Amino acid sequence: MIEIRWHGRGGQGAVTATELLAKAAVKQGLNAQAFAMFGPERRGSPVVAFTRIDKEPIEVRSHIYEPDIVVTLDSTIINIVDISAGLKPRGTLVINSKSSPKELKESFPNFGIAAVDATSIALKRLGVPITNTVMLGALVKATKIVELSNVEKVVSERFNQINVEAVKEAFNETLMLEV
Amino acid sequence: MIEIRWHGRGGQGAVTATELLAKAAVKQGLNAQAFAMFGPERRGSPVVAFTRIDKEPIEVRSHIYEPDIVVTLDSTIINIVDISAGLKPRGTLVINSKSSPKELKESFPNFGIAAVDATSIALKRLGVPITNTVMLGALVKATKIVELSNVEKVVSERFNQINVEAVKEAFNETLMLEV
Amino acid sequence: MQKVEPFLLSGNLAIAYAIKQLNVDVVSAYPITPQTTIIEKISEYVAKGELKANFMLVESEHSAISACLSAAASGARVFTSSSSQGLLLMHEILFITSALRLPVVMVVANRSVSAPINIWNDHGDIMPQRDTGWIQFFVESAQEAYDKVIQAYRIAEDHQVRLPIMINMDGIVLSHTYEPVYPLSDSEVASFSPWNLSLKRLDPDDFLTIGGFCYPDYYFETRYQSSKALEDSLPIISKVDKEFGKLSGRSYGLVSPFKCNDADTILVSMGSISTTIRATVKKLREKGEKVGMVSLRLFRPFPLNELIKSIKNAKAIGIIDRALSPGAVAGPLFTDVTSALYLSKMSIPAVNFFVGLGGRDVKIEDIENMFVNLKKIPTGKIKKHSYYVGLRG
Amino acid sequence: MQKVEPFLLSGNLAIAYAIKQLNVDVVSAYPITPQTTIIEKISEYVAKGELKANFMLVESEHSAISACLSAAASGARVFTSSSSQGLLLMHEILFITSALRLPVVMVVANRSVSAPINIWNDHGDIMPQRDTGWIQFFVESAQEAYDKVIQAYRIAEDHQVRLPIMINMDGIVLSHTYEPVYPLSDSEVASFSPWNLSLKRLDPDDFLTIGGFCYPDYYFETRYQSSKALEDSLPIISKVDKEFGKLSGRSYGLVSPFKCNDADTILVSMGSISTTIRATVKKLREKGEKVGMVSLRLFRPFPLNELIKSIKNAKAIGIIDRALSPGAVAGPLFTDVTSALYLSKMSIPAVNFFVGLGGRDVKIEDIENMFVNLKKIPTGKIKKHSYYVGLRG
Amino acid sequence: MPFKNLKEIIARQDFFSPGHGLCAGCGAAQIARIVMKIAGKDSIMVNATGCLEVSTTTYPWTAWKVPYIHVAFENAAAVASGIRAAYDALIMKKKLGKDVNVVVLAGDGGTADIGLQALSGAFERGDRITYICYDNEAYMNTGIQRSGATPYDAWTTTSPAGQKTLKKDLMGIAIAHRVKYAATATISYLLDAANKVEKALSISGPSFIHWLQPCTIGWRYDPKLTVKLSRLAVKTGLWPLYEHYDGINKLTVQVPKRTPVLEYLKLQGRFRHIMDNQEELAKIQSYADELAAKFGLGPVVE
Amino acid sequence: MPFKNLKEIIARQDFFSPGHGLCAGCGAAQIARIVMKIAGKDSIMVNATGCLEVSTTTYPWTAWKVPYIHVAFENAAAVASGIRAAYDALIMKKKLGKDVNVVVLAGDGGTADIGLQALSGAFERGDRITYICYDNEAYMNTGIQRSGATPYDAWTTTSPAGQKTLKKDLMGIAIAHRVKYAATATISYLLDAANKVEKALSISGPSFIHWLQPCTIGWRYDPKLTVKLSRLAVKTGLWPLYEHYDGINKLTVQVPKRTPVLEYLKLQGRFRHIMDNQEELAKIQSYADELAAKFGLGPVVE
Amino acid sequence: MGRLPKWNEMQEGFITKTLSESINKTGTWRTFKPIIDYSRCTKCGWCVIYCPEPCISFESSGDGKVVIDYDFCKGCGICAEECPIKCIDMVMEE
Amino acid sequence: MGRLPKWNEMQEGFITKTLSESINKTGTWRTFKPIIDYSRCTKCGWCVIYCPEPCISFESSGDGKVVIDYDFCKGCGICAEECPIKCIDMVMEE
Ligand SMILES: Cc1ncc(C[n+]2csc(CCOP(=O)(O)OP(=O)(O)O)c2C)c(N)n1
Ligand SMILES: Cc1ncc(C[n+]2csc(CCOP(=O)(O)OP(=O)(O)O)c2C)c(N)n1
Ligand code: SF4
Ligand code: SF4
Ligand code: SF4
Ligand code: SF4
Ligand code: SF4
Ligand code: SF4
Ligand SMILES: [Mg+2]
Ligand SMILES: [Mg+2]
Repeated sequence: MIEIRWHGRGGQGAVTATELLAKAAVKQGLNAQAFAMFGPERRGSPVVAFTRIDKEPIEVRSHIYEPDIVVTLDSTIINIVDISAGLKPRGTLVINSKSSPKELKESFPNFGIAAVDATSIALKRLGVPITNTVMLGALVKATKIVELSNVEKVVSERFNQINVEAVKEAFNETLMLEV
Repeated sequence: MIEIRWHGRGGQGAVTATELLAKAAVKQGLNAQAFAMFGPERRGSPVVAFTRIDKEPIEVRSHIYEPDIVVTLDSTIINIVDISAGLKPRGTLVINSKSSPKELKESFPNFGIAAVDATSIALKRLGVPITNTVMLGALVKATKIVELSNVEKVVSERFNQINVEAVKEAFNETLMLEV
Repeated sequence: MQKVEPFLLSGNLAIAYAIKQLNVDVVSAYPITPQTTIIEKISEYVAKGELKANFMLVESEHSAISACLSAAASGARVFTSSSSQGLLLMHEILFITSALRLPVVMVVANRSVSAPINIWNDHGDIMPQRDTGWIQFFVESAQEAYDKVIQAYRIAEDHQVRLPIMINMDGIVLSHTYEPVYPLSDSEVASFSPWNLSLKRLDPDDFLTIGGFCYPDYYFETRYQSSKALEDSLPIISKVDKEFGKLSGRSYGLVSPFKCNDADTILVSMGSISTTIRATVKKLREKGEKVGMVSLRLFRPFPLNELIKSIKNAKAIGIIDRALSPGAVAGPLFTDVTSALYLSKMSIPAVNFFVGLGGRDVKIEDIENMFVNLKKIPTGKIKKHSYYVGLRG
Repeated sequence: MQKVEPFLLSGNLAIAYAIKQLNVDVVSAYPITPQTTIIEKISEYVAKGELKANFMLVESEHSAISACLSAAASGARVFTSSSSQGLLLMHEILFITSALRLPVVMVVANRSVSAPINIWNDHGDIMPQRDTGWIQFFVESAQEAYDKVIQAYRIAEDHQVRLPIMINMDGIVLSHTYEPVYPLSDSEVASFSPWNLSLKRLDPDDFLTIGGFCYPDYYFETRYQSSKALEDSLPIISKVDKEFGKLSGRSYGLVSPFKCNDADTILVSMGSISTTIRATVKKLREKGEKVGMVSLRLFRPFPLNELIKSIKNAKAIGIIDRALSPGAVAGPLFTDVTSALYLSKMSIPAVNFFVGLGGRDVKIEDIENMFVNLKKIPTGKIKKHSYYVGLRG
Repeated sequence: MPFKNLKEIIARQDFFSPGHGLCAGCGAAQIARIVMKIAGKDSIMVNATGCLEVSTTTYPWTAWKVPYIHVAFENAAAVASGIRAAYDALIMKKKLGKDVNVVVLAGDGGTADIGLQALSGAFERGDRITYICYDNEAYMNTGIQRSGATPYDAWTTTSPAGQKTLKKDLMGIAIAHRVKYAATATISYLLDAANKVEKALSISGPSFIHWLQPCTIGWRYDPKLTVKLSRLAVKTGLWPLYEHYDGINKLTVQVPKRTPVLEYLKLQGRFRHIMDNQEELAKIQSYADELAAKFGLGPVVE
Repeated sequence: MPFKNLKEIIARQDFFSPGHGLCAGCGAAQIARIVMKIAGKDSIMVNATGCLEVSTTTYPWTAWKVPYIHVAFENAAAVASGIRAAYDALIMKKKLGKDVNVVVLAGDGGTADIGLQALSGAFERGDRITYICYDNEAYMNTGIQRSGATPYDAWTTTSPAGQKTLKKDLMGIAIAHRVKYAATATISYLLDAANKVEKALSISGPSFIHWLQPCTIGWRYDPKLTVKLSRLAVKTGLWPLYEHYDGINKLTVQVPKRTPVLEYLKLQGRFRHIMDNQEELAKIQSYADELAAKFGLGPVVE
Repeated sequence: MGRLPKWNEMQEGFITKTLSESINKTGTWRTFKPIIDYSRCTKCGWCVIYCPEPCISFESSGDGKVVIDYDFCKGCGICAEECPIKCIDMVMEE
Repeated sequence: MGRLPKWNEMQEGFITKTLSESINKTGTWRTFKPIIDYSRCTKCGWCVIYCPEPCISFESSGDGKVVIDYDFCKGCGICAEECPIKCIDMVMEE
């Protein structure tokens, strides 16, 4: 089982991101569970969401305390939240940032790091700084947990071709640094 | 323990009658319980109330099925309700009626009978055909379960001297026939 | 210590009289049979100036309890009463009242619930409120109703307790039955249950926020806290009852066993039916039957130890429910009591008697029959565990 | 029989999808977290013409259930859903719905109750509704939620049953979690749960009076009748579940024991926590621990025999309550289960675990710990019968 | 077609059966009967808890020859909305062919107080129901407690010294909800009332009738006076008969010469305590004068 | 003494604390702050459940520097009445000396729908409370479902094709209850609003303020536009600023030249689906024109 | 009334179709009894329409006179009070 | 935030007196940051009164200029939008 934690802000679509990822997983015959820490959070406040993906049916329903992967949707969230909390040793951080993986490595020396400037891609392609679909591209590139084609499919079902292009661009632009 | 059942009609004060009797009993150091079969009965429909009087504290709280005494407040109620139902053998009926105990005896051969034309007394003294206090006088005369002076006291506390006079008149006018 | 001449009062009037003596500040209520004559009488006291209080006849029971809650939060001594549909309509706010630890006192003139609509007595209204976190008493007489209201304010306003209290009084059977009641004097009441401006109240000179939003980080703790307060109120309830006994000569205990020590069969009950059972036990004892009964005066917090102690020697017990819990294992009181027995590792055979629903009268013979059935149980011949006493069919 | 590609749906969306397929006539509801997305989705279906129904967003939950009740009495197939405060506000009308024998189906996205206000999952809202006379299911997954809604209309509208049904689905944990769901086809649903104009309805061509006034002469009988109907629905519920199994490959049973046969320690639970427990049991079994669990799928009518059968060989059982009943002997489920054990003359040591209130997360380790504690019980070292798992203090 | 005379109304079939348990002389019975005569067979009657309900549906009998439902005290409007929704849906889906009138009869307590919110919701949604409040100005079923509709100075068991607020203006509230049709009625103006019911039933949305109902027990008068008091309420100007249709108020019964309010009050025991209180009597008279001015009634003629 | 300028208002002490959790740009926060500046220290704040409540009282902190209570969604008015009753009784009985303002802030859902009945009761009893409805025209806290105050054509999650009934007229309903003081307000007309709060607090009975509150999430606009939209609501005539005192309605802010409603609607995502629908836009314009006629506002000037 | 029904003899859902007129003779409530003086009656119908029970009707056969069904008349006196020509007398019941 | 309280460390009745300003720094929510150009500011106060937090105030000391408390500013942009002379700039946070 792979467990993923998403960090974003209210209004940025973290829930949609986890749902789309789970959908892509299910499309390729995997089991998945997508959920979030819901609350009365208002736009702008930090939010957390989760995805579980497994070959077997998923039974456990607790929160995820020790994720394999952490994804950030918001470029400034790393300044205010401890995004690597609980991340498994040798786990992967997929970060929306203008900084390179190398620069980020300084803050997170013990983890694999993937980085992409998702905000810029989103602004350029979608006209809004909403990075949830974009970061799916980065996640797939960094971890290969699902196939890119399936992400493209679920994104195009829900949104449109422009979003798919954004996913692809993020996929291509994402830079990685192993642990 | 003496158990009494009252028959009247909605609006005639059967509940007040049982309450006043109980009060009179308590005044002379007895224990008493006064209650009624409450319901959404409207004015004019038949109603039933109960009194229990005893030297000992009263514990039983069921309805009274086999009264020692039955009192009717309304002169026509005997035509529509079986007033002697369950009355103990040799029990007493205290009836508001223009008829004499002897005439009434035909319908109720097995019981002691006391009768008074309470409606006329009430109309004359109180101006309304409300016989509840009046019938207290008849009851006391017929059964002596409480002292007349105590009934007078409770009636004058609740109502006024005119009512007391009505009680007295009923006491004096009541005719009796033993079993 | 009893005064020579008692008052003859119905349960409702006895309560209204206590409320007057208790010098309550705010009464907020809504009419419903058979509770209504309480508030009618109080409105009369207020109109005549015999009670200085703010009497609000509001537009629904939901508002009645809401206004009581906030008036209590403002430091006032408050009272309300209801029954049946009215009590059910308060349901949501009952939980909030106890969780906010507000000393509201409410009398419930117990009545069946709709459908169908029926205005007579049973415990169908109160049983579904057993999770609400209120202290809940059941009384057997107008006298006890009067006494318990006076005790209630002492308990509810105790700084250790700070919980709302419901006093359950059987509708019609007690609410509308007149019987002798020995009241205390006004000054006795005032000194037994004095009003104290509660420390934590809505006070501009010391602001605080009541009833905020709660993340999962705190919910369990705060709910446990008020639940614990309810459990811990038990000794305080006992203490107040004993003190009251010293003052009045009347104290009730949490449960009141009668002839239980050597009884083979015991009936467990709550409320007004207990007096008829007691009379029946006396009658049967005269005939030499080894019967007993125990009446729960306190229902929440559940007096587990006291109850078990009183029934532990029986060979069979009958538990009387005045309410159904359709589809459940058994009736609400039966379930509570047998669960208590289970925890106490006891295994006395127990049967559930459903009795007197919607005003179905309960006679001494009915109770004698229950004892007869109970007696047969240890023989193993009886398989049923539920009896519907008086049901046609 | 499962179709190749499942939908990925949250519990709420799975339910909305079922309601669309069930071709419900009237939906009357009110928003409250975490139930709201059900009715949002339904309103979308109706706006798009995908479901032909009268969708009423009324002004309170009290009205929502009232309108469902009368729409059902008029012969329509109806749906509503609620949670927490909303469910509590329906309290009064819940009793009336069952007593009038109206086949309303409601989904409750279970959530804690105020105070304090908290929008997360526990069973604090549903437990105080356990006396209301409704059939009550608890589901473990979005799939089961979907399946149970489809079964529910078959059961509720069965002429032998004619009772309202609540489907309890843990709020947030199930309502908002997306997982694979295998829906039936529209035609399968239509033929499994066809709509039949109920025989006794508000019909000018055959007038009748519903909900009249009732003297004590009839109340006990009519209440017993609907209570009996609830008891008697048990075999029908089983039958429908089995038929559903034939159609879909999925049937659930009234209780679902897992590894109970040879288990020394067993946990009893309801709702979504059961899947986490099942995962834990698998894990512990791999380590050789003789542990088991049983999940109640049906809560009312209480599946006494089925439950007892599955736990009877255990040396210790733990009963999980997701709600408090302050001042009671124990939690609501614990009380029910131990009362059932008592009636079955069993004496397995039992402890009560209060778990996951107000959204407090429950981890596999928490469950492992419960089993550890359970294991110690037969040693007699453990005296406590209540554990507050995860409580700070 | 409006009714033109009494005979036309009498000729209508009765759907309200004798043998009910309302008080001798109860005005609510008269209302129930007339409403059902107009609404006719294809109607469903909804009641709120109250005198009318408990006394006409005492198991095992019912006084209603139409489908009837009572659920609770505070939700009559919601219950009616549910029936409306069901019939609309079933007809839309062709599961049923025939439409019905959905008629509510609820007391003043069930309307002005505890049931107001449900009514407001039904108004707002525009549900096609005819909601008739029979207003006897107190909670009669539970023994005469004040309601929001209790008039100024009236004695009740919870206003033992006389009610000190004005009667809630239910018509005003209904009109503020933009209800298409709203009207006042009372039994003594029978044709007026019957025509209003007929009109209300024809509205394609919610309609509301506020119907004053003298109550022998609660108002404390000899039962024979029920119709007379209903007439005096109009004649004094205390109960103006008007209707509101599509935004416009119209007086339907003119009172060229008004009777002094005292004539109305003195017949009722509930006002006995102010019979010698000129100040209070003057207040009530001036309230009637205000209403008269608002609705264009004539002057008081002693 | 009415406020004459902004400085006087700014000078008032704040009792609403930063660090609350309302959305960036939330209009409800502005209202809470201004109301508390006017009401001052000796006030008790009552909230109904809603955005304001959940986001300002998130345990363990609170944004309120006055005594504050929240009980439930539907009973804010009753809760306020209870406080009023307690203070009145305690002062009457000389148990307390100092009086307080009892102020309610409740959303449109908590006022027009589920809380209407409690409010009606408080109005009827004449309880001295100041009830302010912050109207963001939907149930925002639960994710933008329609309320009785949702305007015609507005998208919400439960009116996905646009709401098809008119906004409930809360002022009309309050006035029908004979409430002594009722007023509309909005933040862009700050002096007007502040003076209305001041006046409402001075009334010896219930007072009501209906305060339009733009909501960035529910109305779908850039948060910076909160004040601008509040201004446009007035300028278009869709939100006339008036007050009702002792029976008389008075316009308090004249709009000599009205802005076309489109200017207001087009900034809001909730009306996006009708941006090209001339028919629907015309309906809304004519609704504004009706209001303008009723309150005497000026003509539309494009 | 006869024997009361057993629980399983009652209709489910507390439904009834039995009309009050078939079993509940409220005429027993009466203290005063209305007597129509047919010699004066104009058949105007006011008594018919105002009777709250209702228990006055025009006879369908014969000469269509108004008749009171004393099985139900509670003796309220409204018919007598409202009769325009006062041809109804209220007489004390025996 | 520190250690969460035990059940018996919480105030009874879920009461709190802790002000949000003392513990909940909502400045972290911000994406854009308002910057005042003091050279143009007229101290009119509109930004002060319209800030929904509120987190703009007149400095009590010094020359009484308006200051933004960035610990709380959520970056809504209302101050910038409503400033009559547009002397506030919204700048993307880094
Ligand atoms: C929730 C609830 N509260 C209270 C009652 C008790 N109750 C039943 S009818 C009634 C009064 C009805 O008054 P109204 O609506 O004016 O009708 P009326 O009896 O005057 O005909 C009351 C208070 C109830 N049934 N349900
Ligand atoms: C009885 C009840 N039903 C539903 C809810 C859920 N609920 C909480 S706030 C809310 C909406 C509030 O809307 P509104 O009053 O307009 O305030 P806003 O959130 O828009 O500020 C709802 C539906 C509740 N808390 N209680
Ligand atoms: S109390 Fe009044 S309303 Fe009720 S039945 Fe009697 S007369 Fe009619
Ligand atoms: S959703 Fe709207 S009302 Fe609620 S906090 Fe956000 S802006 Fe304010
Ligand atoms: S009212 Fe009089 S005249 Fe008219 S029909 Fe009746 S009895 Fe005859
Ligand atoms: S007295 Fe009354 S009940 Fe009898 S016939 Fe006349 S109107 Fe009808
Ligand atoms: S609004 Fe602009 S000019 Fe006015 S004080 Fe603020 S920054 Fe200065
Ligand atoms: S951007 Fe918004 S929150 Fe920040 S200072 Fe300006 S008005 Fe206040
Ligand atoms: Mg009434
Ligand atoms: Mg809102």
